[in-house]
Amino acid sequence: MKRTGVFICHCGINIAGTVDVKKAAKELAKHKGVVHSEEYVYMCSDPGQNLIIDAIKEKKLDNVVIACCSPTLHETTFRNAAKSAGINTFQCEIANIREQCSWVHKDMNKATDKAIKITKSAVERVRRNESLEPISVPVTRRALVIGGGIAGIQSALDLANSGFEVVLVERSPSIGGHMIQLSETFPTLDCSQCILTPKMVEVSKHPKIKLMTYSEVQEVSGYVGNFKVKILKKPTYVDPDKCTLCDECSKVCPVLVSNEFDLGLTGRRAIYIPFPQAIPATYTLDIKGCPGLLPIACGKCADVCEPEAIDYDMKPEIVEEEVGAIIVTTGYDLYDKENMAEYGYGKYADVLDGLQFERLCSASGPTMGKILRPSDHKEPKEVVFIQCVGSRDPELHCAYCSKICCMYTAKHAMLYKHHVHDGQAYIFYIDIRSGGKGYEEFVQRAVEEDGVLYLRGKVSKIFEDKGKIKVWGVDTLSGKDIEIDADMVVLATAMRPSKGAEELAKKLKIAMDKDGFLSEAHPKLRPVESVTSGMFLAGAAQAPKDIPEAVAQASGAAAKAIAILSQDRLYHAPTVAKVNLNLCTGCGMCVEVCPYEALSLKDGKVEVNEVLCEGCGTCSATCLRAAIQVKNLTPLQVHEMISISLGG
Amino acid sequence: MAEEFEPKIVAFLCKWCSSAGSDLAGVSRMEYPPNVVPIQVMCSGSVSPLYVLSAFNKGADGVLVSGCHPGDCHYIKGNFYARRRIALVKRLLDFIGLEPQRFQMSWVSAAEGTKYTQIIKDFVQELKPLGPQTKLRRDL
Amino acid sequence: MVNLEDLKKEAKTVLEEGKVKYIIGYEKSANGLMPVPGFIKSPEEVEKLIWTPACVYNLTKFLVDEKRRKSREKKPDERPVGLVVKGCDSRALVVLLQEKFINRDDVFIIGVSCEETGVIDEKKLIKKLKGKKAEKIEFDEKDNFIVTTQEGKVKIAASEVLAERCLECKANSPVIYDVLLGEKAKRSVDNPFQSLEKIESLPERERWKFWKEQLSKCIRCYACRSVCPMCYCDECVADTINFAVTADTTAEEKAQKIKWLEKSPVKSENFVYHLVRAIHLAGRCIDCGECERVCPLDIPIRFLNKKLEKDAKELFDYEAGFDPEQPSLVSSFKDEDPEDFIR
Amino acid sequence: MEKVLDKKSFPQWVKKLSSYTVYAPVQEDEVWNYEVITNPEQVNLDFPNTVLSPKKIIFPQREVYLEFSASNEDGLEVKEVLPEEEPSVIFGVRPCDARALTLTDKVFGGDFEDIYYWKRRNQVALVGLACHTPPSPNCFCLSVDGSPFSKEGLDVLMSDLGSKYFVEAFSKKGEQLINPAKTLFKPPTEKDKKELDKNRTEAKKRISRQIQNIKKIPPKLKGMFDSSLWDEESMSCLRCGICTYLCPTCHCFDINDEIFSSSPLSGKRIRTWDNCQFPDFTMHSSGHNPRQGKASRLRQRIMHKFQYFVERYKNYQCTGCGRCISRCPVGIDIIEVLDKVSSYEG
Repeated sequence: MKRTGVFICHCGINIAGTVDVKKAAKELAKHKGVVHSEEYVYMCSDPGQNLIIDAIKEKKLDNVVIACCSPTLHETTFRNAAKSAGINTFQCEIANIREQCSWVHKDMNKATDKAIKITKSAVERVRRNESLEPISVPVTRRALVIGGGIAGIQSALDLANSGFEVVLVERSPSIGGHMIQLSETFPTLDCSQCILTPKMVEVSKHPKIKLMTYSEVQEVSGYVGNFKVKILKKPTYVDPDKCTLCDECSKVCPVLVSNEFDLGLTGRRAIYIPFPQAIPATYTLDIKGCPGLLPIACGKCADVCEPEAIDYDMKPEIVEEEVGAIIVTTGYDLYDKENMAEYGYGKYADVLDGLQFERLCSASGPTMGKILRPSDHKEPKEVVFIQCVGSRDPELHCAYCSKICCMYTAKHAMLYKHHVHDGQAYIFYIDIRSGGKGYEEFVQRAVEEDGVLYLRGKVSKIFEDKGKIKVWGVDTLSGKDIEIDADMVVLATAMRPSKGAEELAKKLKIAMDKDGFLSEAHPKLRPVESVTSGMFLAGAAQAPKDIPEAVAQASGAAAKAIAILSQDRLYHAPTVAKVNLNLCTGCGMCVEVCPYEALSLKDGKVEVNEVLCEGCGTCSATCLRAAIQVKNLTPLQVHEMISISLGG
Repeated sequence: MAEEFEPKIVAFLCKWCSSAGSDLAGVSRMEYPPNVVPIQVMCSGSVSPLYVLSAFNKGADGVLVSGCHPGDCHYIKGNFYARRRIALVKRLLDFIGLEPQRFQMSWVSAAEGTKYTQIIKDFVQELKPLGPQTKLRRDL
Repeated sequence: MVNLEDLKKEAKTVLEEGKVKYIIGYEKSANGLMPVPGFIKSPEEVEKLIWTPACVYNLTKFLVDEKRRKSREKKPDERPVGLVVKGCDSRALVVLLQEKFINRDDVFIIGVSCEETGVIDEKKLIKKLKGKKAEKIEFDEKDNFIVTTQEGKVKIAASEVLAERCLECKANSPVIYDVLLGEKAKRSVDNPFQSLEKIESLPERERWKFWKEQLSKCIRCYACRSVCPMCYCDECVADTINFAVTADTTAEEKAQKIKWLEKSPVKSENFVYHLVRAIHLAGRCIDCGECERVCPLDIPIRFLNKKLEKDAKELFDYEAGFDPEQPSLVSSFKDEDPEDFIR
Repeated sequence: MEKVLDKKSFPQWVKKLSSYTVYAPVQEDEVWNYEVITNPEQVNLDFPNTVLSPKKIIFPQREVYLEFSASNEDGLEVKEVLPEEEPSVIFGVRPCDARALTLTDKVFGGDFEDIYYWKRRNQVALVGLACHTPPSPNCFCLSVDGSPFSKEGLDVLMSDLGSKYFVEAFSKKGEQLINPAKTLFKPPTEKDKKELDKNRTEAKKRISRQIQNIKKIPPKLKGMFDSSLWDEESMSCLRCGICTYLCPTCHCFDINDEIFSSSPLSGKRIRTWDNCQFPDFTMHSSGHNPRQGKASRLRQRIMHKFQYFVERYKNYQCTGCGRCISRCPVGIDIIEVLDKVSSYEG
């Protein structure tokens, strides 16, 4: 019979105050197979660890149970101690008698009884643990960054500058994301394009970065250190190497469609360059608007293209890449128009969202930086800004705060005043959230220097009347009804995960929270990791955030990825699924439930890819024949734990 | 005077959410009755119906299976399989006449120490009037 | 009504053509009314085949034997086995296909439609005949059976002696077949869970009393498990020793066999057995009713399966045995699966 | 001792036996089984045959041998558990089932006396009920040296004479059952005796099923160990345990420890019926199973009953109750199998 040692920690009085540790140690000493049982004031201290090490050596212990705090805290400490005494790390189990016992109970007798059961249960488990060594796998020292906004650009540059190859995939024709659409950025009011374009250029010139725009990730397989990615490269029908950006094609193109870069405030041709500084600098033929790729259908653009850059025969292409880590920076979209009909958005031309207003303010925008009403191109004299449109509204819209709207609305009001000196800006708000370096001062500046009028309250009605947009609301501070005859209304609509993020998350097998933002592995301690190892998150894909935060997270994610890529081999937890081939009938139910595609059928039996398996055990509960189980938490172990927990 | 009946409860807690939530209850020094012995499993999706039946067979007065909220599963979707499986087991146990209060499932996130505390308090309160579970307990 | 001669003709043709290695069908027994499973190996033996309302057996079970036999043979005959199936039995085939236990090429399916009727419950018939010994039973054109006893012919309304499962049948006609005999007619069933609902509607205390009495009777002959086409595991979780052992099986693996329940046929252990059985059949049971038919103690086991069948339908809109491509009940989920029971 | 008892007086007789635990057939749903009777009016002898034979009372499906628990560091405390010795009587025992007990008596009372069996066996009195109409269409007692009014193994035999029972006691135990209710019994008239004879002659004729050439079978079986007959006959076998568990003569058992607590160790050592039709019956811990397929298990059942047992005890280990035939889920018929054995060539 295996020789087990039990070590019960007092944790000062944290445990010993409620659990009679002496009694517990005595009871455990009687337990079958326990040849050593002692208690000590701080097991995690050096002397405490030495007790364990000495006992393992002297009493020739096969395994140990440490009854102490939660395994999330000191499991590694004690497993390392066990290892240094010459036993396998998995021959050490933790019985959590602090967080799940001494700290939540008062009655000493009952708490002691419970602590004894918890510890015995750990003894029954550890006695049946297999000694395992981490699974080692080689690392493909390249990374994939999905999304070419500021976060993706930053991650890609950080990785590339550290010497690792990066594949940067962006689904639109140019990188730059939403940031390239902005006019100025808070709280410094520097020009967004001016600070972003150098980075974009760096990306395009970087020898370590393989930029794939107009491309989408189709399929991801493999595991940390060894992902295989299939990327769909959509045809642009323009050879970027030949294109001279002469713009002749777009001049002859008969098709006019809404320009997404200006959020519909302007139009563009079917063959177009998204914006002058686009990277890669080339034209793209958008076949959605194009009358046809055959010369008989139209063919005007090809006719005028002197360098013969236009190639109607270009086909979609699937590119396969192998990478060791993946950073997902898919960003955000604004809350759909349809959801915001109550504010007349989409119905009245002069009700705009924040990004449209950015374009109006932008020197490269449709009005060349003049703020004019889209309806009649007149300068608006009264502008109402409304915050929290769709955010912080659990009943009807999004429950969360979109975080950046307070700041950009202050900026919008300020920019408006800078353009229209005799205009008046009103801001309807619930509260002002301006945490951040220089943020509060920025808001104060808007009020004090630019005379922005902040109205605390909600807007009840917006309607058009004689060329004005009537805004009815309440100022909850004064209790007065407010009616403004506005020339323009700007809505700070909620930030949503970008369209397609859900589909991508499913392909990547990373979790999403209830709002559709990608889930980090731990809200505090692992904020840039996803739950799938080797995949990291940055930017607004994870939660609403502003540029500095997105950049910081992007660099953080890059650093995490580098931590993987800089190693020769990776180690994977060996507590993975194991198949009893004698029992397996090959029904494939486990294959269906595996969240990681770690299981597959081969010759009528299931096979485990140990590197993909995360050891969740869903397969084991699904299998009708107990043919698959997770090492070191097998049904037998659980069975024994159940028995002992119930006193037998 | 006879001692008050103290139900024995086995709680299968998933490592990442419910067990962490239970840890949080401890860290926050909340108090709840000591009737529950927790068994940490990797995922609620790994809780086999056999575990539940076995716990009742070995004399549990109540069984709790607790996992991450939908969408929060550390293993992406294990809790969805658990939800289906446990629904079936629960219906079946109700059908054979086991008191429905005896078998519970909950979603407890790592941040929900308070919720975990409340669930245990309620569970113990609901089990007390029922007395010991003898229906499925082994009568060997 | 399926003509026996048509069945024989089909069987004869495939045997003569060498399309199948043998046919599993129903054969007259030397003793009385109930047929026996027949294994027809040559065209001459086809004459043994019968088709009567007493053809109760779900013959798909014998595919399990066939698969085991084949796996032991060095040079197995790769031809399919011919199999006579009723509607319900065909659904079992669908589940076996879904679970990849068999390949579609392993079996040549001779479907026989029950049309407007079904098969008898022998116990009901015996009761109805009050001691007269039935020698022969035939389908009538209408909703009757013609029973020949020592004292002559009796006409009995089918509804009086039909098996309960036939009265609640969801597939009178095979859902998968290579040859279909008879019409694809479907008897309209008002409520496939009628008999179950009587038990469901009892108060908790009564339900417990019912099941306690019923399951306490069980002697664990395992006939319910043995007859079930879905119980094809080499080793059952209810078994207390390892069956599926090879030379490679280590002592440790053998020692790890879990006793989820004891061999003693006492109430508590019987409950574990029957509940596990029911759970393991959730989304797989196709209600052929064989488990209940064979129970020597007349335990209404079918209700346990029926209950889960109903729940699967109600909660997850899942029905077993119609689509071999669908993922199984417990290896799939929907985002909107109910969770009102979760705290 | 020969008596007659008015049917109306029968409950009163049962009432007089208050010092006994009384078993009688009870119907639940469609199934008859022997149960303990608390109300004598409840006893109904108008039954076909029970699903389980009275074997289940004397040789119960689960028997505790001993209880053990870890007492202290020295080791185990072991407590023998013996059946309670209480006089009991079983009414309505069919002659075939009573004969079956004489066969299990030989097994449990051979070189080794099984104390658990005999504690109960010695205390039980068997009151038989003659089969004037066969209780099952598959009765074949005549083929295996039995008869519908065999007294073998019985203490008392009751025979139905319409409004009364003809009651014969063959043993002291039997007489002791009648003595406390002496006044209820009357001596039989000649008419009664004549009617009894007539009934018995008729009864034999009513048994329609029989084994051909039963005498030839034991020697014939000797050469049939490797016969392909077993494969053919077992094709439809499902490997369930019905034929064997319901057989009044089958007596195999298994011994297991039921552990209630692994630490400190406590539990019971129990025996349960075992079943040669189950694959685990002959399973070796090595994984080797000498009776791999169902053919070898059918062969075992037949050979044990009609060869090995005959060689050892000079009796067939079968009393023709027909349960295995009636209850077989796939209609495997022991009579047909034996007839095929008789006519088997090759």
